[in-house]
Amino acid sequence: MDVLYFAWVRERIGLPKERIDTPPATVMDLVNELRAREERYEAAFADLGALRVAVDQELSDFDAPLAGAREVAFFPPMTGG
Amino acid sequence: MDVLYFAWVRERIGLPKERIDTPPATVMDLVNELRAREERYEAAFADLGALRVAVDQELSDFDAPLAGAREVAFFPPMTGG
Amino acid sequence: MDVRVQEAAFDLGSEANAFVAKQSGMGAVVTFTGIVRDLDGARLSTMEIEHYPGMTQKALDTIANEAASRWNLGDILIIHRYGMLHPDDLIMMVATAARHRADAFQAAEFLMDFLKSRAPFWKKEVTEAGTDWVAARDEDEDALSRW
Amino acid sequence: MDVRVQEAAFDLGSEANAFVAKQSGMGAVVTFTGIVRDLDGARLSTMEIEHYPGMTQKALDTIANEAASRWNLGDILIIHRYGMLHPDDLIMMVATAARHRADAFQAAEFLMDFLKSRAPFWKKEVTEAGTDWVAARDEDEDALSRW
Repeated sequence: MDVLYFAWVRERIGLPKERIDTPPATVMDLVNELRAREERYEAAFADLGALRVAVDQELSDFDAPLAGAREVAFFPPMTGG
Repeated sequence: MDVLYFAWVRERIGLPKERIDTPPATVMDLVNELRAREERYEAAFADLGALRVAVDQELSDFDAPLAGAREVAFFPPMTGG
Repeated sequence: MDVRVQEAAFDLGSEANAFVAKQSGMGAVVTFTGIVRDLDGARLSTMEIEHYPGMTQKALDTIANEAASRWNLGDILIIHRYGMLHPDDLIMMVATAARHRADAFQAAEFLMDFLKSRAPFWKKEVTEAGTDWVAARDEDEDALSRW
Repeated sequence: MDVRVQEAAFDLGSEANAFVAKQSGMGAVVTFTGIVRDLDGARLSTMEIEHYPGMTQKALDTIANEAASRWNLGDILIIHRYGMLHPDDLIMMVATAARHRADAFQAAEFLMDFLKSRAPFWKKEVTEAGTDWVAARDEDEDALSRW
């Protein structure tokens, strides 16, 4: 599964994309797994209220299941227009 | 005082503009004076709900006074835009 | 602020670009364009727009000033034609510029609502079936009450 | 319906004229244009727009389809840029065509509200004072609740 980061999430973590070979059950499990890794992940995921998540390129929730998902993306609230 | 007619009011009365030498007290008095003249005026002023009036180029009411007015215009509801 | 009543055609693209180029610090520009359209059923050949020359410019200026006083705007443009028009001709346009989009949108809607029912223009449609003055729609008059 | 995500600049005037020329029987066209503006206080030198390439086109298509299902529209255009922009550059535009102006206005406002908060774009501003990601405004999120 690909995990993508955008905007300041990408900057804090320091990379735009990485692979996770065994996907956890839910988005929240993935977040916890990443947080446990290193300080920079902990910093990026410190305030989940300031984050949005997309599963397979559709906006989703932190409790969404990841079974069969090919791509998860984390980013701040969008500021288009 | 000039009296102006626009759109179907102009067409029914058959002229765009005429002069009235002694202006009546109010718009309504003017309407009654015109109505009394001829069938085509009566036809134009038959339904006052379907008419609008401007005094000196500002939208006004049928009970507005005409003292000092230089121009009165009658027309149907506007359809700009 | 720029308010023009004219018989001549205008070019939406040139006007929109010129309007944007004039602004400074405005993040949002809204335009509305009114176009002569064919009527349901009856083919329209011409639309004749009559106006009240002495009053039109003043009425439009008043409407534009009212919009400028109600919203935080950088600029307003109104162009309205009169005379003989044909299907697909542009009848009129408004443009508004503002720092924020809500002001630009609301001011443009306000301008259109008042222009429809408070500016002295009257439309006459010539179709295969005959000639008719366009009747004012109740919903256009009702639209004023929201402001 | 025409939805474009592009790095290249676009010309508002040409796009607006082409959009109007494509329509048939539509009496009302509304455009919204978003422009890079200088910030209060700090001079903006560049605005960098990041997006999520795989998702952006789909998200915009979804928003446009939703607008088309809610209002009686003839057509929709969305153009949104990404990459490095500068003050006075056009960021994006939407255009809507409808028989009646209320549909064209409401659909354009709906498109803008959803584009602001539901399309995967992020703006980063570089000023004299430093570099900052633009924060989403609560009022932009709140604007969605009216639809």
